[in-house]
Amino acid sequence: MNYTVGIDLGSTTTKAVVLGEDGAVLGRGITNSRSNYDVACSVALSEALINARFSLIAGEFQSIARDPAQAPTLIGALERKFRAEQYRSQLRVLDTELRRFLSRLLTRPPAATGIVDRIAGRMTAEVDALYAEGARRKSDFFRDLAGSRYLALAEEEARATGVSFDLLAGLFDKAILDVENSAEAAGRFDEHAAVALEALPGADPALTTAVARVSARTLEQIGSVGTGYGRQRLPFPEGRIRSEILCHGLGAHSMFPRTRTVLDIGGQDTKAIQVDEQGIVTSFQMNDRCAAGCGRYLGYIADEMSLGLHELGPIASQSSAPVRINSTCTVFAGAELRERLSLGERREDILAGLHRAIVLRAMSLLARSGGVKDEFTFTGGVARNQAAVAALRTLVEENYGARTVNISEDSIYTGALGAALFALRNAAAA
Amino acid sequence: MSEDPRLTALVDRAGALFRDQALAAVREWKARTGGLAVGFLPIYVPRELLHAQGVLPVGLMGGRPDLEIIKGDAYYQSYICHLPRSTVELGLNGSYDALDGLIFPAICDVIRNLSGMWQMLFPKVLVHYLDVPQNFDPAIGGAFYRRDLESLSQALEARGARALTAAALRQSIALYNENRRLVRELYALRRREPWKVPTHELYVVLRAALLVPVEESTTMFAEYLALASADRSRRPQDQARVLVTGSFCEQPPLALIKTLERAGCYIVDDDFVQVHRFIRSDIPVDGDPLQSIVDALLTDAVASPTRYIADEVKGADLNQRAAESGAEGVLFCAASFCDPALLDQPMAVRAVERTAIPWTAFKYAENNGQFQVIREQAGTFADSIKLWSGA
Amino acid sequence: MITTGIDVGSAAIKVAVVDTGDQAGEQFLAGVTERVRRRDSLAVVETAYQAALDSAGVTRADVGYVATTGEGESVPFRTGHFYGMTTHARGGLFLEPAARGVVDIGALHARAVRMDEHARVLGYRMTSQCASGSGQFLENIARYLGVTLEEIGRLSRTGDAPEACSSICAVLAETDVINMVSRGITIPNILRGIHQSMAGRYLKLVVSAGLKDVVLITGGLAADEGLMAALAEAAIAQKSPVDIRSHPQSMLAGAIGAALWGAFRARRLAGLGRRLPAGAAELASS
Amino acid sequence: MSAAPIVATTAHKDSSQVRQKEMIARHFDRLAAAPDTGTRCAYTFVPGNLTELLLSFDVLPVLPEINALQSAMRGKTAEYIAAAEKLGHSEDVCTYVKSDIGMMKSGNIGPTGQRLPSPDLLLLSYTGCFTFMKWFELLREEYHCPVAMLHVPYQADGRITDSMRTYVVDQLKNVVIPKLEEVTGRQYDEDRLRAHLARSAQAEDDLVWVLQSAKNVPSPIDAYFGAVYYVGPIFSAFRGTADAVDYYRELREEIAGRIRQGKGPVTPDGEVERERFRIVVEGPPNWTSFRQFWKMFADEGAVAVASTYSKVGGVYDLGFRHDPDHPLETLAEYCLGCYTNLSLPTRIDLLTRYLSEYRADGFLINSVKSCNSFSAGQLHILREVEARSGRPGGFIESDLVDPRYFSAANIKNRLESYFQMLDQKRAGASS
Ligand SMILES: Nc1ncnc2c1ncn2[C@@H]1O[C@H](COP(=O)(O)OP(=O)(O)O)[C@@H](O)[C@H]1O
Ligand SMILES: Nc1ncnc2c1ncn2[C@@H]1O[C@H](COP(=O)(O)OP(=O)(O)O)[C@@H](O)[C@H]1O
Ligand code: SF4
Ligand code: SF4
Ligand code: SF4
Repeated sequence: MNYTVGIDLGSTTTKAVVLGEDGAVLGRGITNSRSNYDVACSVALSEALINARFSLIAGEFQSIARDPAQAPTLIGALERKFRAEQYRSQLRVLDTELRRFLSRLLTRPPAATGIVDRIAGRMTAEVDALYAEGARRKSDFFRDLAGSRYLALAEEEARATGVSFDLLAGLFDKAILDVENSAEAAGRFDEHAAVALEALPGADPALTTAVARVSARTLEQIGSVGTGYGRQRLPFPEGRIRSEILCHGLGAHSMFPRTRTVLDIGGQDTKAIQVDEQGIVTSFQMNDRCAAGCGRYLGYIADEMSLGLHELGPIASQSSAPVRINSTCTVFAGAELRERLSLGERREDILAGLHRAIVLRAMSLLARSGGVKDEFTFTGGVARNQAAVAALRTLVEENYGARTVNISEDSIYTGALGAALFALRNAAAA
Repeated sequence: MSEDPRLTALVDRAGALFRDQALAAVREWKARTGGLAVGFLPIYVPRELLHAQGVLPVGLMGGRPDLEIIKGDAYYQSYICHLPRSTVELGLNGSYDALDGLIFPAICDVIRNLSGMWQMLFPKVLVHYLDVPQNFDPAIGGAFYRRDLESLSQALEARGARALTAAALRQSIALYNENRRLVRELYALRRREPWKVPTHELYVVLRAALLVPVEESTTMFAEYLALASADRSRRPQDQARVLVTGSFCEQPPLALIKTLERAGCYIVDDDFVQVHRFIRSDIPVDGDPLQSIVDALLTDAVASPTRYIADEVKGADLNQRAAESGAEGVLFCAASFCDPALLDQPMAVRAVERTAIPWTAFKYAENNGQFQVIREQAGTFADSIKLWSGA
Repeated sequence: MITTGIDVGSAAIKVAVVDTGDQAGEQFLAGVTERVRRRDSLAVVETAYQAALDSAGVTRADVGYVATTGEGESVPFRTGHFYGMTTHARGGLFLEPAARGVVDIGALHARAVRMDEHARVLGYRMTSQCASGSGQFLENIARYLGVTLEEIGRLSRTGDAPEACSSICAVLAETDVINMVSRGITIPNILRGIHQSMAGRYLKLVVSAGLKDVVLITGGLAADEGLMAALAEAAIAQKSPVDIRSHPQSMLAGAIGAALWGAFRARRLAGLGRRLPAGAAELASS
Repeated sequence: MSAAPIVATTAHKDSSQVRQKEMIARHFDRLAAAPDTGTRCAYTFVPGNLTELLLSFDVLPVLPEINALQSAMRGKTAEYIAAAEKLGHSEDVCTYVKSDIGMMKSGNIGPTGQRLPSPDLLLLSYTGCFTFMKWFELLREEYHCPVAMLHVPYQADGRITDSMRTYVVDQLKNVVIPKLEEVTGRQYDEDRLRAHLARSAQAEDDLVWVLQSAKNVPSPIDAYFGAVYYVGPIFSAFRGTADAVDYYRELREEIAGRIRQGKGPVTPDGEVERERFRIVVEGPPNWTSFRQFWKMFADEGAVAVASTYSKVGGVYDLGFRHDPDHPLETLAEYCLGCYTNLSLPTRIDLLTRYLSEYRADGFLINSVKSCNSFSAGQLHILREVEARSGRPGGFIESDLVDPRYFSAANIKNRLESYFQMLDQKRAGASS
C-alpha cells in the first residue's frame, strides 16, 4: 500500500507520521535525535512503520481471532514482547561497543572487564521485567532506559570494586553514541516479530497468520516532507522542506479544525501560532535560543533529580504550594533546586514552581503573538506533561477567560502530521 | 534591649503601603476626597503643582519580584529594562485603574516611547509627557519648561482639578520643602549612624511616601526620624560604609538591599527613589511660585544621568557625596539595560578612580530573586574593606 | 595551628588541611576533591572532610578553625565563612606566590580577581547568570561527545581547524554539537572551538578586572589543558599583558585560601581574647 | 517552487552609485586634510543634523553613526566594541556608541582608511534619542572641546507645537550659532544658509520621487536595503550641496529608466527578476551582515517597498521641505520631524499608511538590541499595525553593529517561516 510520511526532526526527538492515501494516520514513530540525522529519520520512519504494521495486524487479527474480545490484550502482549526483543538487540550492540572501548583504554583497571560483563548480564536479565505487563518505564528511548540502569549498576560496582565511576560512566557515554548512530541496532521488524511470537507459546495461531500477512505486505512511500529544527540538514530536497511553524499550524488544524491559537513547547523552542479557519498561519512568535522555557528545561531538571521525564508531571501535580524559582537559567535552576532540596523544601513544590516558570514564559509568547483565542491547542512534547498542562489551563483562564483547550495524546506528532499532510498535497498535485 | 514597638509599627505600616501594588491607599484617598490622582514615573515631577490643584501625585516605580509578568512581556523585548513591562502589566491588570492620568518625565527613550503606548492602551486617561529641558537658561529652557507646566496644569484643570493659583502653589511648595527637609535629615542621620537607619527600612518608608498625600508622608518621616534616632536597641556593627549609585529609575528589589546589608555593607548614600531628593534645597515661597519651581529645576536639581551636564560635574558630585558620607567604597548598582545609568558609569568610575576609594559594579532587574552573585561580590568587597582598612 | 577549608561548589566539594605552625611556615597537608554528581552535597562534604583529615593524619580535635567558602554557609560544623573571591585570592597566592590575579573558573561561574602581594582583593569581575560557556557547559558537551573530563584537554590540543562556536546555551549546546558532528567536524575541533570561545569570554573578564602579569587559574577548569592553552593563545593574540598559569592544586585554591584565612582569623580573635567559635561565627554571613 | 531564478547573477553598478562613492571619498579626503587646511570640523548626528548651517560656516560635519555603520560593513566593529567594553562599557548599551569609542581609541581611522580629524565642536542636536546625549558626554571627556547642545523636544502628542518650535529656534539663535561663530571666528551669514536650504529642498524633491517609485509593481528599488545608499548623501554631509542636487537628479533618471523597462531592484548579487513579496520594513538594518541579510530577502523575491529607517534623517515624503524663506524655523521644524522623534501612535499611522499606499503583502520589524529609541514599543507597533492593516507582521531581532547579535540561522528561520506564511496565505486566499 502507498503512504506519505512527514518527518519532524526535532532537537530532542525525531518524529514520523505515516498517512494512507486517504489522509488517515497509519502509524507514528518517535526516537531521540542524534548526530546522524539520516539515522534519526530512518529510525523514526521505521518506528512509524512498525506502529503502522501493528495497527494493521490488530485489524487483521480482530476479524480472525478465536476470541475477539481477547484480541487487544494479545496484541498488547505481542507488542511488549516485540519491544523487549528490540531492546535486547540494542543491548547486544551496546555490550559489543562497551567492550570495544574498554579494550582501547590505555590504563585499563584489571577489574573492569569483569564489571562490564556483570553489568551487561544484569541488564539483559532485567529486560523481561522491564517489559512485563503493567511495568512502568522511565522513557521510551533506549538511551535513557539503558543509561539510567547502567549508571546505577556502575555506581554499585564502583563502590564495591574501587574502580572509578567516571571511567565506567565515560565508557557508556562513548558506546551509546555508536549504538544510536547505527540504524541496524534496533533490528528488523519480521525478525523481532518472529521472536515475539515464539515468546507467546500457546497463543491463538490466528495471530501468527495475521503477523505473516502483514509482514508480507509492501509499504510504498509516495511522498515525504521534512520539518523541524534540523530541517535544513534533512536528507530531503529543498522543495520538500517546510517550516515548523506552518507544519504545526496545519497539524493542529487537522486534529482540531476549530483551532485558532496553537502553542507548541518542544525541546528547544517554544512557538505561539495563530491560525485562521483553514489552518493558515496568520502570526507567530518564537522564543530566543535559551533552554529556559522549553522542554529541555524540564529534561535537564529531570536528569538533575534522576527522574524520568514521565515522572515529573505526576510529582509536581501533588504540590499545593508551588515555590517561586528565582533562577531563569536552566543550569542555575538546577543548582537552585538542589540547594532548596537540601534546605528541606518539598520536591513536589519545587517541581511545581519549575513547571509554572516554563508556562509563564509561554504565556508571554502567547501574549506577543496576539493572545489566546478559542479554540486553543497545546502541542509538542511538553503537552504530555500533566503539571504543565494544568498550570497552562489556569493561567489561560485567568488571563483570557474560558477557552476550549485541546490536547491530544499524540500532540508530540503535530509537526510531523502537518508535514505529512503537506506531503500528501504534494503527492496529489504531482 | 528590644526595639520600640512604635517604630516596628510604623515600619510595618510603611511596608504594607510599599507592598500595595494595586494602590488601595490611593483608591481609599479618592473615595474619601473625590479628588484626582495622577501617577508619575520615576525620577522627577513637580509634585507641588499637582498638589496645589488638589491632585494626589502617585509615584510609580515599576513592579516587584513577586509580580508575574504575563502581558507586559508581550510589549518588550528581552533587552529592554524591566520597569516598563511591569508598568504595562500593572496597567493592564487594573492595578492603576484609580489613576486619572500618568505623567512621563523625560528620562530616556524607553519611558518616552511608553508615553505613546499608554495613549493607545488607555485612551481615557490623561497622558502627559513632561519634556524636562536640557537647556538651563531661564529665558530659553526655563521658558519652554514653564509653558510645558502651564499646559500640564491646564490639562489637569480640564479633567476637573482646581485651577492653579499662586497662593495655593506657595503653600504646596512650603509643604514639600518641609517634606524634603525631613528626607535630608533622614539621610544625614543614616550617614552619622547607619545602624539606626537600616537602608532596607528607610527605603520602604521612602517608597510608602509616594502613595500618600504629602501631609501624611511628612508626618511619617518626622515620626520615623524621631523614633529611629532615639532607639537604643540598634547597635553599631563591624560593617563597611558604601555609597550605592546608578539605581535612580528602575529600583532594586528590596531583597537586594537586604543582601548588601547582610553581606557586610552599610549603605550611607544612594540614589533610590530619587524624586525625594531631586531638588536639593528649599524652593523659595516668595515671588512667582511657578517660576520658582522652574528655576529650581534649572539650578538646583541633582546631576542625574538623565540630564546633560557639561564638564566633569557628575563625577565631582559623586566624589563629593562619597566624601561627605564617609563612604569607604562605591557600589555601582544599575538596572540591566538601563542606558542612562550604564553609559554614565565609565565616566563615574574614572572619577572615583581618581580618589582612593575602591568600587565595584553589578546590575540587577527589579524582578530578580537570585542574589548569589551579588552577595558574593558585595561580601568580598566588604570583606576586603574590613580586613584591610587601615592596614 | 591546623586549620581546614571546605569549598562547597555546585559540581565538587573541595577540602584542604593546612598547618600554619611557626617553624615551617604555611604548609599544605592534604586536599580532597569529591564530585557531587547529583548527590546531597552535605553528605559529600562529610565524606570528603573525613577523607581529608585521614589523609593529613589528623583528627577533628586537632583542627583549630573550620572555614567554609563557596556555598558553605550550611555546613553545620564550620567555624566561619569567607566569600569565594577572598579565599581564591589567598589560595592562589599560596600556590603561586608571583600571582597578582586569579581567575576562578568553576562549574557555574567564573570570576577574575585582582590582588596585591598580601592577597588583598583590589578588583574583580564575574560572569553573569547564564551558564553558557561555563564548566557545566563544557561538561554537558563532553558527555554528549562521549569524552571524559580528563580527555577534553588533550583532545582539544590536537584540533587543527577549530570550529568557531559563539555563545550558545549550556543546555541546548548538545543540539549544536549534534549539528557540528553531523557536518563532519571532528571532536578535537569542536572542543578546541569551544575552548577558544570560552577563553575569549574569560579573557574579557581578565581584562576588565584589570589583571596583569602572573595570573593563576584556579577552580576545576584549571585542570583543562586545552582551555589553558586557549587562554594563553588568546592572551597573546589580544596582546594582553598576562602570564597565565595553573597549578596541580588549582582546584583546591578556594579551600586552601579558606583554611589560611581561618588561621589568620583564629589568631586575630585569640589576640583579641575572644573565644571560638562564638567569635568566628560573627564572620559567617547570616 | 523555484521555477525561475529570483535573483539574476550579474551585478552591475549604476553611474549614480559611482558618483556617490566618489562624493563620499572626496568628503573623507577633505576631512583627512582638515588639520592641515585649518578647516573646522563638527561631530554631529544624522537625525536632526544641521548640515546647511554648518556648511554656511564652512564647517565640515563628521557623523559618528555613519562611521560606526561603515566600520561594521568593513568588519571592524567586533574589535572596536571589545575595546570599548574593555574600558568598562556595558554589554547592554548602544553599540554605535561603543563602536565609535573603540574606533577613536584605535586611532580614529575612518571608513576610507584615513585618519579622522578631532572635533572642533560637538554639535549635540539630540533628536529622537537620549543616547546621543550620553555619547557626546563621553566624547567631550576625551576631546575637551566645546559642545553646543540643542535640545529638541519630543513630539509626544503627535504634533509640533509653537512652544517647541520657539524653544528650538531660541537655542539655535542663542546657543548654536554663537558657538559656531566662536569656534570659526566668523559671522553668521543668513544668505549663505538660505542658498544651502534652497538646494536641500531641490534634492529632497528628487529623493521623495525615488522613494515613492516603489509604488510601482514591480518596484524598481528596494526601499530598505537599497534606500540606505539613496539616503546616504542627504542624511550625511551633503544636504544643501550642489553635489547632492546632481546626485539625486541622476538617480531619479536612472530609476525612471528602470520603471520604463519594468525592472526590479538591483542588489549586490544581481537584479531581483521576480518580485514575490512586497514588504514594508520598520527598524534599522543590521550592518555587520548587511549583504547576507539583504540576500535572505532577495533570494525569496522579497522587496522592501517602504521603510521607516530611510526616514531617520527626515520624513520628507509627508511633505516637509527645507524652506529658505524661514531658515531657522525650517531647521527647527526639520529637527522636530525626524522619524525617531515621532510618537508611537504616529509611527503606527505611518506604517499602516505605507502598507496600503505601497500595496505591501506584509511588514517586518527588525528590532535591534542597541536602539531603545527604535525598539522600545516595537512589539506594540507590530500588533497595532497588524490589527489595523489586516496584514501579517514578522519580527526579527538583531543588532546594528555588534556581530554577536546577528544569528544568521535564527533570522533565516524566522524569515523563511514568515515568507512561507505569506505564501500560504496567498494560496489560501486564491483557493
Ligand atoms: N512523556 C513525556 N512527559 C513529559 N514531558 C515530555 C514527555 N515526552 C516529551 N516531553 C517533553 O517534550 C520535550 C520534547 O518535545 P518535542 O516536541 O519532541 O521537541 P522537539 O521537536 O524540539 O524535539 C522534551 O524535552 C520533554 O520536556
Ligand atoms: N580535568 C578536568 N578537565 C576539565 N574540566 C574539569 C576537570 N576537572 C574538573 N573540571 C571542571 O571543573 C568544574 C568544577 O570546578 P569547581 O571549581 O569545583 O566548581 P564549583 O566550585 O562550582 O563546584 C566542573 O564543572 C568540571 O567541568
Ligand atoms: S531603568 Fe533606565 S532604561 Fe529603563 S526606563 Fe528607567 S532610565 Fe530608562
Ligand atoms: S540562561 Fe541558561 S538556559 Fe538560557 S541560554 Fe544561558 S545557559 Fe542556556
Ligand atoms: S540608541 Fe539608537 S538612535 Fe540612539 S544613538 Fe544608538 S542607534 Fe542611534
